[in-house]
Amino acid sequence: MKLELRGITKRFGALTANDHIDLVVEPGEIHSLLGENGAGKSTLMNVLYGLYQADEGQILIDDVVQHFDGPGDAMNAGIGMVHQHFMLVPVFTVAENVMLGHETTSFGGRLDLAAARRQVTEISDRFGFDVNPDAVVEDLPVGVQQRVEIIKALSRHARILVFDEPTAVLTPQETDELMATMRRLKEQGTAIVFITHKLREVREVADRITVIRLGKVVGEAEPTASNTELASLMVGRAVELTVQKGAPAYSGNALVVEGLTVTDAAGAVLVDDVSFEVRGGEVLAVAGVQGNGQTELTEALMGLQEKVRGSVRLNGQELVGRSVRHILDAGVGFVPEDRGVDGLVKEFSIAENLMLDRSGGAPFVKAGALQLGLLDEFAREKITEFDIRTQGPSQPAGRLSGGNQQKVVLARELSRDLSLFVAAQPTRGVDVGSIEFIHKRIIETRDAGVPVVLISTELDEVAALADRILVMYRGRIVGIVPGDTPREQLGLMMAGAVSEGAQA
Amino acid sequence: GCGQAPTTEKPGSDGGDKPAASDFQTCIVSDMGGFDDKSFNQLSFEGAEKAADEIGVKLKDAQSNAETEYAPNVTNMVDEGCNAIVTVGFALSAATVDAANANPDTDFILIDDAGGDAKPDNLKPLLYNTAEAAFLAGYLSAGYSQTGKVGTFGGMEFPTVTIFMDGFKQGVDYFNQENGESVAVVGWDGKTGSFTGGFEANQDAKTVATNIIDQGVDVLFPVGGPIYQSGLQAIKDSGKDIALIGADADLFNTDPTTADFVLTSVMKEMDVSTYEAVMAAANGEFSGDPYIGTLENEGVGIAPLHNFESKVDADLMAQVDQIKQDIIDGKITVKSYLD
Amino acid sequence: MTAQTPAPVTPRTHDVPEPSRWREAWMRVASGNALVSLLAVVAAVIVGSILIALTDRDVQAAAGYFFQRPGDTFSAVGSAVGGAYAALFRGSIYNFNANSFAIGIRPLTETLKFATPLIAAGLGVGLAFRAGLFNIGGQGQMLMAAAAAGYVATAWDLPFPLHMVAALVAGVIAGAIWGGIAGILKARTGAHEVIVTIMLNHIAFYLLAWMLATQGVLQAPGSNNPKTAPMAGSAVLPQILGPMYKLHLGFLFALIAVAITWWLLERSSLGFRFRAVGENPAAARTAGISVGRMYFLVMVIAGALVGLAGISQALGTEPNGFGGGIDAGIGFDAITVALLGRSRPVGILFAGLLFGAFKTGGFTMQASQGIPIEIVLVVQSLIVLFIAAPPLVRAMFGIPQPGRPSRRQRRAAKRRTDTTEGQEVSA
Amino acid sequence: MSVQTLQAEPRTIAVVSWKTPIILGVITVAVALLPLLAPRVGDSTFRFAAGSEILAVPDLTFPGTPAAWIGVLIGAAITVVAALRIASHRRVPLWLIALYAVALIFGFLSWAAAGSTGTLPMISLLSGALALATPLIFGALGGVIGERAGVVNIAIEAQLLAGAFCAAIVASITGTPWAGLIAAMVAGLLVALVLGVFAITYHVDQVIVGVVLNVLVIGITSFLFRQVLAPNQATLNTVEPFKRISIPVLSEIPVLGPILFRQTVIVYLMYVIVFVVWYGMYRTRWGLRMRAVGEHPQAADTVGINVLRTRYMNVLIAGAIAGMGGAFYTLVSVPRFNSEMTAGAGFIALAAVIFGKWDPIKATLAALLFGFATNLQSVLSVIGSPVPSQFMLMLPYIVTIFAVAGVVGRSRPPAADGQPYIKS
Ligand SMILES: Nc1ncnc2c1ncn2[C@@H]1O[C@H](COP(=O)(O)OP(=O)(O)OP(=O)(O)O)[C@@H](O)[C@H]1O
Ligand SMILES: Nc1ncnc2c1ncn2[C@@H]1O[C@H](COP(=O)(O)OP(=O)(O)OP(=O)(O)O)[C@@H](O)[C@H]1O
Ligand SMILES: [Mg+2]
Ligand SMILES: [Mg+2]
Repeated sequence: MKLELRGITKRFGALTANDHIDLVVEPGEIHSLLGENGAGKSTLMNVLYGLYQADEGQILIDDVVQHFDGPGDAMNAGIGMVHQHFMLVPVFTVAENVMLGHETTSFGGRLDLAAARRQVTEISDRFGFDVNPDAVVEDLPVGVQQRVEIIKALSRHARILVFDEPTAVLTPQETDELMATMRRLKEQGTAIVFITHKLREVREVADRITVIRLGKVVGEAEPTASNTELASLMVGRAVELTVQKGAPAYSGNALVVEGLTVTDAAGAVLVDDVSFEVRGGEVLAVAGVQGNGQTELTEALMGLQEKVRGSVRLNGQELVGRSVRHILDAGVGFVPEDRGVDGLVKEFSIAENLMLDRSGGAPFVKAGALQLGLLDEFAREKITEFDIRTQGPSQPAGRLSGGNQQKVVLARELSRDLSLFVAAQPTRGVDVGSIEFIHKRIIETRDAGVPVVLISTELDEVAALADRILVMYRGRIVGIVPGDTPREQLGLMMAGAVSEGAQA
Repeated sequence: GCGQAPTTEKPGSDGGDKPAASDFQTCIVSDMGGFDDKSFNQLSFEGAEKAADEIGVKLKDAQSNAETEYAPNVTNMVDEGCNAIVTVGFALSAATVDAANANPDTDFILIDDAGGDAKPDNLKPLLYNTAEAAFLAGYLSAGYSQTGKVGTFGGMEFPTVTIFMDGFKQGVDYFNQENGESVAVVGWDGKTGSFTGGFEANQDAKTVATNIIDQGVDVLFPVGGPIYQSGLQAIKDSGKDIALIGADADLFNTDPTTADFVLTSVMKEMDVSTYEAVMAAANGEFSGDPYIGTLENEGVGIAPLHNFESKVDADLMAQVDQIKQDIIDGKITVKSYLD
Repeated sequence: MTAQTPAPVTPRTHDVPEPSRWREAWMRVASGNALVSLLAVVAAVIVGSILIALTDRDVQAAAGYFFQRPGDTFSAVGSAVGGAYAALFRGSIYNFNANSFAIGIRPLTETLKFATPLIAAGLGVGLAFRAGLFNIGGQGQMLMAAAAAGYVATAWDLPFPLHMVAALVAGVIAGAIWGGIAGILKARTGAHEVIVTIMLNHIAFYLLAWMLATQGVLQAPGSNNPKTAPMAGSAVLPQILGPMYKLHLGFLFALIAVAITWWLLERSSLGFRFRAVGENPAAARTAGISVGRMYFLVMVIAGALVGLAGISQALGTEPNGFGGGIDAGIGFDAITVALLGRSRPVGILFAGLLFGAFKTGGFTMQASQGIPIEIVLVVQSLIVLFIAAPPLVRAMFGIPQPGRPSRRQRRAAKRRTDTTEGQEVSA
Repeated sequence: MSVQTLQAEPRTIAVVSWKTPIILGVITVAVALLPLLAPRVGDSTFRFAAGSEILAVPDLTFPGTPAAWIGVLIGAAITVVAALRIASHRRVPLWLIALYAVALIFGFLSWAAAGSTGTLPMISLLSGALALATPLIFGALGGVIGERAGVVNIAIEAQLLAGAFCAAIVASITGTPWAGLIAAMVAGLLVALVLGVFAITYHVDQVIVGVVLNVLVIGITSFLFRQVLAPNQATLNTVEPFKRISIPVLSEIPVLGPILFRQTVIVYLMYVIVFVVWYGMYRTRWGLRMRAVGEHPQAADTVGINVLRTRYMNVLIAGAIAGMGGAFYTLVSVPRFNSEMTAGAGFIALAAVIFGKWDPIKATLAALLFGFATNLQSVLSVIGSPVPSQFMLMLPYIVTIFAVAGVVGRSRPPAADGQPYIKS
């Protein structure tokens, strides 16, 4: 089916998220949408999917004007969507998620789960997915969850498929598999809209590229365009895509982890007997597919995990068994993986968020009282230093865009005297311009002699920052390799392949 | 919608040429039970209302929903220009004493409490030694019982509640002693017993009643405002032939649905004594001396058997009458907290 | 590559037709909170009036011959409703029937007296709310505080200010303990505070009932009634406006509690941590704040504040001795007060004053007009509901919704899209 | 480069939690203190017959204190077994805990009833528990459904009370309890509708609406009770209640029959509704969509489910069910309405919802536990217990706290519970 958007305009209050956007996607075409954070890509797709009502403009499918009052109408018209944030009910099984909204039922409204299972198996066989229809979604790795999203769309016979940042959380292998799936869908005549921040993928799979900035279409590009060209088109200025970084200058500080094992409440081992060392002045990147124990590793370093065995010594001081407060006081800076949940109190102002981990004492608390004047001054300073785009220090953090929220967290963590810096996914979902800035700050921290542990699923980021790379798979260390290890090898290791000479 | 409009002016709007007594404003304040408790609030209300009607004024009433509302309710009545204020229940004692001290020109009638040691003269306590009447009911029940077990339970463990249960138990014990029998009282042993934890007639109260019935009693004496309804319902549910004894009012009259079940009621004649106290005040004969209702002055008593006339031995009734006389004569002493 | 040069950043505010100045002013008033709050009160009062009118005997009688003399019905409605609200005002603010100002103003002092425990308990509930906990345990905390204060005030023998302070401290500690139990169970075992506080209410109720029925604990010596002896004069909260008015020192304590709670929440490190835990416990934990300890501490402080309400009842409002109902439902009223005050100390102060006025006025309304005091509950709860739903109030009174184009603008916008669509389709 | 893949499945390390044996131990010691510190002489008699079955189980009589010790010893033995299992990294099976509970309750009852003239009526102990639990179960089901759909229902108390009120009036006027039952459902539904309008349509904080609705309904029913019902008691507030119906055959089953199958129609309806809600929640389209909008409303929205309509529908169903529970007060317990007669049952039902982890069966069991503890204290005080009545009356609440803190612990509500769904 052919999709055409004509003059779509969507406003949120005073903000125009989409400004007369035109877009045509032919059957059997993969059309890529590019744009920085907040450019309006997701909004456009939500309009297409009936989640938002456009203020102006039209949606045409096979040249017929459509009216979508809700996603139900869009689905009936043959549109399917794989959302940026998965739209799966975590406590449901795969089959339940797939059938939700178009359930087949037998007598008395009884769910026909058998039929749903059959459908899941059938589609998963067709595309070579390995998905168990009875698995509970929250137990599944993200890659599989995404396949569930695709199965959901296909089970509704979608002929136009929208993928909104589908690769943000995938391994290179999984990304390749997804590309293959997209190509197969395309061969079957499906029209595909593909949104991503990763330029390499665009060039690999897209047939056409449309760039959106500040809600407007600013241009079209061929898949042959260079990364630099695409990046500057997106952001509106030249972007340095590589970080300038010298050889590590080791300092005396050191983090020594020995035999670290983390289990969950039920006893499942999440981090399995992990040992490594990070010296001051170097960046150790922990690479791996999401869900292989990296998150739990950082949380164990921070004292956020309950069942931890083994030893974590920072400059000789044991951290296992100590409280989070104590570990923070020992000079550990921490950027949590999920900033919205663990990093920020969204209802709090920027200033309040900047003092969140120093709420117990100096400098912002004296004799139990908050030093609001001092805090305000500090916040203004950091807003300037970290280029946080905001109306002022009293604006609630939740109102900032994703990238700016991330900068608030970084500003907080980097404004203490650090003896260790742990950053998990510091640039997830952040646009090219902000990435540039965040990377620069991480390297500055390293160059100040602080050991840095960087968790990232993003191989480009790992390659740009790491002095050494530790690859994790199923809670264990597959190997520790030099920072310039080729991404193909890393990709294999992330899938659990042990190679010789892996200890760097 | 289309009834007949009154042709005369509303009564009361014609003002000042009535006898002086008609200006004697009568008022009443309830405790947390409310005036529709089929029990002592309601009886006092009826007495006060009868007096007010006779005087020719409209009774002003205030219902209290919380402990802290007693004082404001009483004070407000004073502010409303009441001449006599009836306050119902020991809980209102402090508030009433306070108001009486502050307003020496107003007459206060306090039900169920003596008003403490320094009782002002413009406060008349009305007290009832219901143990005496409950004694008779206990004797009667013990004689009536075929199963040798009679039961009682209360709302909450208040003296105004347990005085009934106490008298009842003493009556049963006296029966055993006189007749060499061993009728047992379920639900009160003289010190502890069964309580529903509140005065709501609901499933909690009904379950307590059911549990007592389950012990094989054939007389049930629930003490505490509306909880007799739960008792009655439990009796009906059991399908057994169990007699109910009312407390405060004659249930046969106040709640006709009990007619087939009520053996007798232990009556606290609050309507009468309240009426008399108010009338005395209206006629300028108010005295602060406490009134204590007893069998002798008929301030307490047991109700007629009504439908149970035929089921109760005439002999037994004769004994009950004799015991009543003995209590009045002081030959039998009934113990209660009022001693 | 068919790229355009990157456009400069332009503000993306779309233009709205310039509204007239008159309209603008009206919109500002209409979108303000004050007007909506006022209208919420008006709406609640109207509903209350309807209930009063419908159930008034005179109105019913007059309505019986409505078609003969409708005027009678209206005047009966008028006198029923008017009388009710006049009494409400007379009972809560100023008694215009009084001979002197000193007497006339007494209702206002009564209002302040009744507001005292509502404010204190409201603070306790509101504070817990801010830390993300729903403290339904006000009743139990008040009862235990009253019991402890009552014990000290009846059993001990100390000179005046000392005795009062000792009773006060005992009560505050008891309230804090009763709140703290829920807090520590939540922190240690994860037991839901809603369940625990509900259960603790009942336990406190029966515990106090036992104390009141036991000689040597709380029962007045020589008495059989479940009531305490009068509080010793040296422990009673003094009446701050002299013997004519019952307003007692508890009111000042409540005001101080408002100030302290405000400081605690808005200006102190502890309050900062409470709020952080309340808004996002995960982020608070990551930032080194011990969530469990905050739950415990906030329930201790909340219990102490609610305890102050219990103390004010026992030592101030009912100094002649109290029984098992000394909480007077304030533990639950406090939830409404806290919600109406948006869990902000100053908001709670005003909500407490409003509810105190309703309560006080309700007595007069009942005494002089024979209207059951429960009508006050109805009006109060409607006020809270309406204030919480400004769009509903706006809709009821036909005021434009802010942030939403007025009907005229919407119609204009619709015309625009209709025409563009028409063009497209015809094209 | 030789490549080999890490194949091993993730490991599991058995977790050792000593919580269960510790709590069992504490309770055992507490119960053991009773016969130790206050030994009582005499026999205890347990009665298992209701009096009218064809096959009656005979009474059992034990010497009280020794029987109490036997119960305690069995409990202690199970505690040791539990500790050993934990030490060897095995789970403590649920049946063992159930056995433990039975043993200790037996021990406690033997001690408490020793020397009493009364017998321990096991049947009425349990059937009374069922009766006490019935309105709580209805209320809890209403709570479970609402919260599973994402709307916190603090207004259970209001729904119960409104149900009781309307049931009484309508049953009095029409003369049939069936009409009253329907009126109760409608009343609960109307309260739920107000909850829905404010919480779903106007996004008002659901806790606020719930709390306020409770106050509002208490106010309205008490006001109308005094102004309208009390003066017209005979016509408006005198109900012909539902009769008990013995189900043939089933009611003759020893022990269970008299407990479960000699009840009123509302109790039978409860059995059906508990089953229907459980089945519906996990097996039908209705349940799938209800849970979807409560867990992840946006996900439901993106597959074309109308979130707001689904929430409304479930909130209304929940209200009708809770309203039915209200009918129990005036159509079964007592044949008339009294103000505030639900006396906080809605809050107990709310506790059962959380205690039961938002599951219809578990919430039902929680309500039954509460009913059992309530009736246990009542039965014990009837047969004569040495403990003051006020402490006996505390029993159900203490049991609940122990159960919640000791056994249940953290409970996770549906993810979107309490969050309004706001679309652009
Ligand atoms: N529901 C909403 N209400 C108000 N503003 C919104 C809403 N959703 C999005 N926006 C705003 O609209 C703009 C476009 O957002 P959108 O999510 O479409 O960006 P995007 O291009 O998908 O960004 P990203 O690359 O980060 O996913 C942003 O500035 C955002 O702040
Ligand atoms: N309902 C809303 N009201 C106001 N602003 C909103 C709303 N929803 C989203 N936003 C705005 O949307 C922006 C975030 O948009 P978006 O979700 O595209 O960010 P993002 O960069 O993709 O972050 P992330 O990757 O973490 O989701 C913020 O500016 C936020 O203020
Ligand atoms: Mg997006
Ligand atoms: Mg994004």
